[in-house]
Amino acid sequence: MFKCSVNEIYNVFAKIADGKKLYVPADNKDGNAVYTEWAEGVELSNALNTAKSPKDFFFPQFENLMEFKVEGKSIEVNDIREASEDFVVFGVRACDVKSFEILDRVFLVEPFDSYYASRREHGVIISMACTRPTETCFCTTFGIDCTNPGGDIAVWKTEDAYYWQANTEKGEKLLAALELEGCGEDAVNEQKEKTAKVMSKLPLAGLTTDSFGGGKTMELFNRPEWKTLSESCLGCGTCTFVCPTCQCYDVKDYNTGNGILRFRCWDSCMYSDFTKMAHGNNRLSQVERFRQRFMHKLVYFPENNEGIFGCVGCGRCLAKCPISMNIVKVMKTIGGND
Amino acid sequence: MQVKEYKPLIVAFCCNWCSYAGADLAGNNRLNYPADVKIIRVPCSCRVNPTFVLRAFQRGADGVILCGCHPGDCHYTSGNYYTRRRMALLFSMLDYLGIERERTRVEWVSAAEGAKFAATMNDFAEKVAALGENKRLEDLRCKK
Amino acid sequence: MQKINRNVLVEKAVSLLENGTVCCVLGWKKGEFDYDITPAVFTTKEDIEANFVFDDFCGANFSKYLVQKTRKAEGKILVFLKSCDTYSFNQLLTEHRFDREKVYAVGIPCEGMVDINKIRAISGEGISSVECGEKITVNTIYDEKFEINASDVLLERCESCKSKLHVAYDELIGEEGEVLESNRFDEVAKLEAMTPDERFAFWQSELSKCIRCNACRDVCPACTCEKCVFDNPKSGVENKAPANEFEEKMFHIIRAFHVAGRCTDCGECSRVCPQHIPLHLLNRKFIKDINEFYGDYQAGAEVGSRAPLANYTTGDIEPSEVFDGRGE
Amino acid sequence: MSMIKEPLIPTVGVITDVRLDTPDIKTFRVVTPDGKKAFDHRPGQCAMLSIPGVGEAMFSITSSPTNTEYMEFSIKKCGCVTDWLHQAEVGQNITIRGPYGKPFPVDTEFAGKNLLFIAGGVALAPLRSVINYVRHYKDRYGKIDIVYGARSKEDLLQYREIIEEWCKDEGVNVYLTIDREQPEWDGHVGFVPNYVKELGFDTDKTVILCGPPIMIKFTLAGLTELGFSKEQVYTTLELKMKCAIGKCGRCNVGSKYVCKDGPVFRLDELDELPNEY
Repeated sequence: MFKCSVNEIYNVFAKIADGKKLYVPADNKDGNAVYTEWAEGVELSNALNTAKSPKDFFFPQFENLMEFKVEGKSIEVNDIREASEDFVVFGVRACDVKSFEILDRVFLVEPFDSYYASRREHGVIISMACTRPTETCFCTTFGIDCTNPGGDIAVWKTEDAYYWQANTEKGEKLLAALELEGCGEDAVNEQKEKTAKVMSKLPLAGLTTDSFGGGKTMELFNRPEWKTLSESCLGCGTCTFVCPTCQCYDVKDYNTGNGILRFRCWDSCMYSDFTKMAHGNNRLSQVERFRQRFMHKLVYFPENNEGIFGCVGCGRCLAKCPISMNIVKVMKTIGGND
Repeated sequence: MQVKEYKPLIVAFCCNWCSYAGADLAGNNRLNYPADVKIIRVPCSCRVNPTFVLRAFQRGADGVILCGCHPGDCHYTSGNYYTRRRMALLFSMLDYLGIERERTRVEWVSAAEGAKFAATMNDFAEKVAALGENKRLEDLRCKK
Repeated sequence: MQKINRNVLVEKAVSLLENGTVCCVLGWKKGEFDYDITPAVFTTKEDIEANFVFDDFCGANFSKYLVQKTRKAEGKILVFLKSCDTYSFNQLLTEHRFDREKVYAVGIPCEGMVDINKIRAISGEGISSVECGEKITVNTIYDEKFEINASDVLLERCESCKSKLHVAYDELIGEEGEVLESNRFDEVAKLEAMTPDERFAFWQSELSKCIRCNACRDVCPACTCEKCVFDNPKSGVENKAPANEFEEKMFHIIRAFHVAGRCTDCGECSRVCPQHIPLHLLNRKFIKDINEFYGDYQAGAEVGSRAPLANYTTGDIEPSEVFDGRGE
Repeated sequence: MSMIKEPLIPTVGVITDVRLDTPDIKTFRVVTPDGKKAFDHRPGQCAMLSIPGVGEAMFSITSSPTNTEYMEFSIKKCGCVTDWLHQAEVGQNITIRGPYGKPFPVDTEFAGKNLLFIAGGVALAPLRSVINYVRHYKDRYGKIDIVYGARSKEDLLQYREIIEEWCKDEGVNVYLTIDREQPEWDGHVGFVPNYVKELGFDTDKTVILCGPPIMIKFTLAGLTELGFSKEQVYTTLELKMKCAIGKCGRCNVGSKYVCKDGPVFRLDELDELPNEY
């Protein structure tokens, strides 16, 4: 384990940012943390987490996939992919680190998504252990330990220092280049214990996934509660777009006047046109669309992924849903562990 | 190296009954107006939806001008009155967003006003040229 | 703190439900925490008594729900409307979006709703309880306690409340308020006074936060198109994600334009924006302009009034005169 | 630049033949620009076809894998992409990628079995590749029965091939039906489900069933009456797809993705999925 004092952090950032892009959570003018490219003067946010999830780094909301040139009857397909540049993301919380693993299970299974794969390959994740979780946190429900955040390098912050530990080869390489001072783990362990105590006091600490998981499709799908839960759902995409694990996308074409760009963008199963096709729509009502989102995270995904749930308990949807309907309310109502 | 002279691309929405005829008259009378004014004929100035104006900018226009019959002379009685309200609000909004107010204009041109049409276009093109390229409402994908 | 107690509303709802006047009740439902209240449909006395809430977090405007809910309802729907909600209610009626006969509207007084984000800015993370009272008492899991004046943490729209008058109801609980002298255009005026470059920079930074979740559109009581232009592949402007700065602006200009003259300034768009974009400043710009150009007009103030953009006078201001006397 | 192959990037295909099959279905023949078959596939698999600027959509490959020269797609005019394709002429380029989906188990479960194909309308398109495949390797299968119905004689897909090839095959029985009486039609008249019941097949067959949902529902009831079990019946689904590789999420039903876990399902497998297809 290595450490740097709190005062030295920006020097360390400068070292990392020398040669590659470094993104850190910084407060915007409304006081919300957003990942910002670090440069001299950018201050690290004290916020618990960023307003938007870091999934953008690997799976951006919008990206051009390819280009077509059309002339008369002929078509030319142009591969416009560019090799990603190396980049580092600092300050990713344990929940969000786990979300990358979930995204990997979608994009990095055959056939690989090369756009995602390339960014994943070039990105280094420096995580940061939580010290002040909030009432909307429920990462423990999904077996995530916010005091051991993982990533390529894990960082713990105490009052006077940042402690660094590499978890992967990529992380080791980067950490070695930073030439930090070696140290013991006592301070970190003390910090972990403190946080763990807070975690056990959180209002959602008792939330369990016992009623969910693979094989529960038929049991949960027909529950009457879906109707009341989704009753006031606006059908907007807020939950989906702030979610670190939601990964559905749409592929569309845009005619620029000098070629056609095929792009993909985030899509939401909450949208009424998500499954609409020429001959009809297999999810006509908001109840069905609402149910799909939660069933996917809590039943279908674990069924296909050795019991791993498609939610990491980051709490963003709890904070952002316009009508305050969210996965916790769904789990408590459908799972019956009120 | 030869520096290409900057010529703004102007999109002019002209109503079928007055302004398009006015543009025609300007042509017949061999009155000069910039070749980079692209005229789009619409049945009535009222047909122009705010998205048309924005789309024109997206597609590379540096200025957008709407021409219709003089108030009171609309072929459909009142179309241009609605245009007037709509565009007053839209242009004010664009200005509010910091988009140069000289990039948009509404002008009433009758079928008999070929000279006014040419003069309007010349003046508008000049004003837009002074602003330079449209940067604030551009869509880079549409740039060659 | 609200002047009326939840129990008054619960009693009203239960009695109307039990005497058969209404078949269901649109109301605010208790959440997981003290502040995350969900709009809900109540159909039983037990549910109302156990879960109905009315406190400083009941910002949600139910008017738009009536469009869908009245189509399916067997009988009348009871809806509680705050003064600002009644304007949306009227505007929807003006546009024939729901059947008035199927609604039983109860006007309720409102002292302004609070913004949990503003409370959080003071208390920090880990809110374990919020008690609405003379002062708002916030306890955190870190054993801190805060006493906050509600007036310091009001939702933006309540800070600049335009009216405490209920313009529509079948029954009113409490005293009738009046139209207020509001400072709601101050922010717009401030922006207008900036240079174009400053304004551009301001909006560029605000709109670039947009994630196109459509919450602003979907919550808006004026946005009731069955198919939005932005969802319609045939409209030519369909887009699902902001591809670039142009499309961000396009969406927000057109969204605001489509409700211009119909927007009652209920402020729901800004309240629900997950990225805290001050969307009301776009809507209010249109309202301010309409007032200045065509005379004062408040959408929803009366049923059946003609929207400014569906109207004209022969002497209207010319688009070229819009900027006269407005400085640079 | 070295990058792994991107599955979403298609290759160019050329339409070399367009055949008007029925008033609203055309069959398109597609090859690569150098005249080859774009890729090999198995019976029941699909391909993503697109017209840049219009859209991309999933179509079943109707030609048999045994055809090594080209691929064929029978496409009904019903949406943006299909409308556009219907006005396309020979020589038109499109884009193509595939093959996608799980094929029919022609070499495993179907091997040695008597096969009963039941199709209605355009649903013959996905079955045609299977039918022609098993016809090609007839010695590997038992008896082949084909029940096919459409609204009218004109709506029968691949009518010439059915009459000139399938009907003449030994060991292949073709039963055609149309919904309503019509001049110049001396065959059976009536809906497919009833016809299947009338024909009263033995239950020693594996059934491959495809058609509009209502037809499937009633045919299935008829088959059950005849004593067939769900384990004997296969069908192929169609849902909205964008990526075709199980990532974009829209063809997700229950824990399955129709694009990669389907489109071919055995009916008892479908029973384990929520009824959202």
